[in-house]
Amino acid sequence: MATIVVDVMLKPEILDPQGKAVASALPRLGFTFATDVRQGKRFEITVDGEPTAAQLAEVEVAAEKLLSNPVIENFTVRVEK
Amino acid sequence: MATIVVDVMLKPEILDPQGKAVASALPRLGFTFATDVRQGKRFEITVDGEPTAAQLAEVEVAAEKLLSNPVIENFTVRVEK
Amino acid sequence: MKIGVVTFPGTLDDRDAARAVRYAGGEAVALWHDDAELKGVDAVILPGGFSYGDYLRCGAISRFSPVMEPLIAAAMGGMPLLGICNGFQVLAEAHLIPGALTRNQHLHFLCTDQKIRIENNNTAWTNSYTKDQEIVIPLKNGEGSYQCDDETLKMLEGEGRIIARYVGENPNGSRNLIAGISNERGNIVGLMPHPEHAIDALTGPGVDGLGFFTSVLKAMVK
Amino acid sequence: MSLDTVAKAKANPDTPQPFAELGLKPDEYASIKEILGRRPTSSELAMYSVMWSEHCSYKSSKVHLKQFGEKAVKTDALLVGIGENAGVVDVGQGYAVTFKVESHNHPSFIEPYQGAATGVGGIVRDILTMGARPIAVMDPLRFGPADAPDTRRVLPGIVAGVGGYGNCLGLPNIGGEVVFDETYLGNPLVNALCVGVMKHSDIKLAKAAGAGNLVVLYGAKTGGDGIGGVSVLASETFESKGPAKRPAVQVGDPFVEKVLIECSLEIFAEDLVVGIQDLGGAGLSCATSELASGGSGGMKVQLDKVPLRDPSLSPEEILMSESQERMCAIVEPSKIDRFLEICKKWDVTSTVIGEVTDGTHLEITFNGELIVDVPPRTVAHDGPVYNRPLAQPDYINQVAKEVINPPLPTTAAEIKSTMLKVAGTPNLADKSWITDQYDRYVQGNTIQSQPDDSGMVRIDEKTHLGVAVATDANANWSYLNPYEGAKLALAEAARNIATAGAKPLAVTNCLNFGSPEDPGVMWQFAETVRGLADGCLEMGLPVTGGNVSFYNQTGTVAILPTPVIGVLGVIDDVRTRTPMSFKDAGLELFLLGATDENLSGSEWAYIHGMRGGIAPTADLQREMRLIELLVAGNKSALFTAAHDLSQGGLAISLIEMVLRHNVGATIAIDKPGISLLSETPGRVVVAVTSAKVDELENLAGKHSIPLSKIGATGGDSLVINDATISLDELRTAHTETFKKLFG
Ligand SMILES: Nc1ncnc2c1ncn2[C@@H]1O[C@H](COP(=O)(O)OP(=O)(O)O)[C@@H](O)[C@H]1O
Ligand SMILES: [Mg+2]
Repeated sequence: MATIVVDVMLKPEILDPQGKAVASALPRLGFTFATDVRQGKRFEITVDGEPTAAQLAEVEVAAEKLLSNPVIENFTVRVEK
Repeated sequence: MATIVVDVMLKPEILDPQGKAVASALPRLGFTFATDVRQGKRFEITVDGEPTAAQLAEVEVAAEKLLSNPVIENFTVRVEK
Repeated sequence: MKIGVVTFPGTLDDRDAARAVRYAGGEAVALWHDDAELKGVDAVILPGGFSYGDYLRCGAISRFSPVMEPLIAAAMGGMPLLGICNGFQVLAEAHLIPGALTRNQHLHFLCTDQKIRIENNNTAWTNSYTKDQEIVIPLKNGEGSYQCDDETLKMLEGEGRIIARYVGENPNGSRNLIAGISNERGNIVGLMPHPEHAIDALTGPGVDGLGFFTSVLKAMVK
Repeated sequence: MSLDTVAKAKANPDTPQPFAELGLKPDEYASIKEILGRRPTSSELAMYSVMWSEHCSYKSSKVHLKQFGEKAVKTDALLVGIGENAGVVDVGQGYAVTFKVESHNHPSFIEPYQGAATGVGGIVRDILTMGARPIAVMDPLRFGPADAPDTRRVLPGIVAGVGGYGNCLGLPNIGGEVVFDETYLGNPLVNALCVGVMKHSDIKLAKAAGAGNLVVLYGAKTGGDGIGGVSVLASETFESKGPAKRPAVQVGDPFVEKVLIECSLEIFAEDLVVGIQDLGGAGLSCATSELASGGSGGMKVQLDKVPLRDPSLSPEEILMSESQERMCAIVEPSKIDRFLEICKKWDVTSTVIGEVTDGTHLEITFNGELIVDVPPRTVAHDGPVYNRPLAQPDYINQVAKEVINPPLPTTAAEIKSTMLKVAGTPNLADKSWITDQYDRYVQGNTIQSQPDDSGMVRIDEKTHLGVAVATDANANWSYLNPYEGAKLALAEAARNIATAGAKPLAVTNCLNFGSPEDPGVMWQFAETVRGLADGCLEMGLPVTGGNVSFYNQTGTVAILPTPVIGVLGVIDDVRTRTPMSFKDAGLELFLLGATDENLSGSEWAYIHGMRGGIAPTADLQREMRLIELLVAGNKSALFTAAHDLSQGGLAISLIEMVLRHNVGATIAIDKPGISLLSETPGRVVVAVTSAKVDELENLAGKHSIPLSKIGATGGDSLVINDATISLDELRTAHTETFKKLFG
């Protein structure tokens, strides 16, 4: 059993109102570390056994077709741990 | 300039309707690799220069206070690249 | 004139859309997402709602429903297709029209009587209006902010494909106040606000929405 | 400890059991042993403990609530009375309507979004269970002070949760309440109301009749949700292999519920069920024991067949789980294939988990071993009943002596500043910041919603038949005098329906109180129930159902007694309803009902930090005459507009009327302070054309309701005596409050 992680983030040029809301809430709570915040999605996909190269390629396809919308989002796929 | 990533996931025992919806959509599209899918949030926080230990500690606090809801969610904090 | 109204799991405004078709004088035909079947309809409406709970992204899962295959083929062939709200999101996810609909800038669901201006009355769904006619119909969504890249925006503006624009304050952060757009040919229209909720002053803010449904009936006679 | 079976319970009668940790008193535990003639198994103990909890058994309130049945008027309109999931009322033309209000207070404080969302989900399933299509929701809410930091956490979350769930179900939100008071700071109230409609023949009941019929569980899979609170202890005690802590918070999946609704309605339409029950509080424990006791009592359930989301759940936990979006149906064997087919069409998980027997016991097995063997009535209905001590609290006489004399405006400048203050105070300010997050249009039948006096939906497009619902509670008055407070809330809700022209038919209620173990709170509760029962009897309205929420307190400080009363009415033709405001100038404005000095418990007193005094006495005979007048006037198309006066008095009603369509008014009144700010019950502002003034005078005379002309419509200001307030100014004051507070 392993976990494949797909991270999906809005493309940098697309407005991210959620990230913006977080970025402006932080200083109100006294947190001044951030110069910018972007919010995206994280998918944890459980697969049986060690992920194979073929499986990972399939996940790439699924990430492109379903998990992200290429018009506005980028994604990355990786195996965790 | 560096990026601190905060991943926020629903606790394992909490129902994740979104993950469930994705998990049942995948096989309909012919993707059979997943035994389970959980969907969470990924925050990319940009900070000036290399993140200090103090900054990371602050991010932990912010993650607990603002970025996650400890009643139903867990989070992890890490520096990317 | 038969107008199909598609129901996905989680569709909400299908009965309203069917009622609007009837009010306009057409015959509404129920289409089920799981049947790859258009039942001989002359036009199709993808109604509003929360298909598949709006999980993942609005419209992202519905877009792969069996009914979409014949529907996409028919629409590419010129059949009038209107996506309202969630239906607009399905059209965008299916790349039948450019761009994407994202979270409202203020991050809230917003239900309000919205003034829009019909900027292109040459589409299958807007020919009953006069150009630049201002109408009020309900807007209700959480992810209605239209986004696309600069090039696409320029193209939409240049080709007159922004069929309706919000009037007044931007209600959700849509680029260039976009409320609705069409494909090149003008048979496919995506519209964020809900004309089907404005066909009777008793139940809506007025009757301004009826024109979308009478338009398609006229378009089909032509 | 392995699986505790009935055999083991018999063999080891003295095994110590954690009944106290499960919230059972020693004598309650003793009576379980007496019922069973042995110690309960751990699964039985789990069932009894949740079913005998205050929430499920109404053990503190039962002795009082029975007045609703005893004092009730006999009426043929009541098709299903108290006791079922929701009462059902005949509204004519073969239609029946069911409605009910319930609380989800405590969960919404812990996790505002999910607490409120699952509150909506729960009440909607109650309505669906009766066989009805849910057609609208309402949400009476109470919060701590509007500017308190925790209110800023709780309110946006609750509102987003109510909207998130209701919008996704496609149910128009047609009304509610938003009230702020410091006693709710640690105890916000989230009450949710749902209305459903069906044909008479479609009514379904929770009963498992017919030996051999199948028990089907359908909907979401069962997880560890809601086995929290006391039960967290339980899951530890029961040594489950799962996560040490089960989540106390339930997460809702409105999409699954929407599909469950459509799937169930399709199943009902084909008449495929004998009985049905939703899974709410106490989950399967409740559903199985209630279904079984609705029949002969005999039922066999194989608990290992329950589809699980979390495979580590123990049988005790499966019985107690409050996972959302589940239903339990009794289906004849000949119909099961079609039942399962419809479930498959909607992609709804459905599983046969047992069958009805001709015995008298509910028998539950787990992997072949008998773990529950009980007479189901003893679980579902024969729980403990307490006659808790009650005593009038000391504050009652103390506050009655307080002199309530907030400053009253007399000069033009004072009137103006008073009006702007009233317009913007959080309890009276425009609530669109909240209501704009709710879909009010979906289904295309909404005739009235916010900010109207009542919500109204059309139920037949051809005949134009419709129903109206209003909810009201005046906790300030209930605090001063809970008996009168309940009657006054009832009268107000009924009046709010009648202003639109609908005839009140039936009552539901959600009684939100502090701890029943406090004799003072218990007295407030008893007085409230007595008041409501007397009021309903006098007004000829049956109570069709409701909900009691106790333990709403922070430390020893209880919330104000908050009986939320919902009244449902019928209107034959929704097209003729009387709107709450006017669009034209030149109409004459009248006040129906006389104004006395009623500042005790008023919003103006609250604004000035005054809480005491003497509540008004309800004159229900006068209220009924007023209601008759309003309904008759509506029938003869007498009114151009009618708007109720309540919290905030004439001042806020005028503000709401002029702002609605941006048409001003000129008002001339004596004693402007009292006229504007007193909250004397039984008053309504009406607008009529000059041609109808005689008819109005006659009608008022006939019903012995005082009538006074107060002004006329028109202009772009609200003019009161010599004070002029522009509509723009008034609108800003009215609408900016929530934006400023909540962003
Ligand atoms: N939480 C809510 N949800 C929906 N509607 C609400 C809510 N709170 C208030 N409203 C609506 O706003 C309007 C004004 O509320 P309120 O002043 O409390 O009414 P009233 O004085 O008639 O009791 C009513 O139509 C009411 O139904
Ligand atoms: Mg009112």
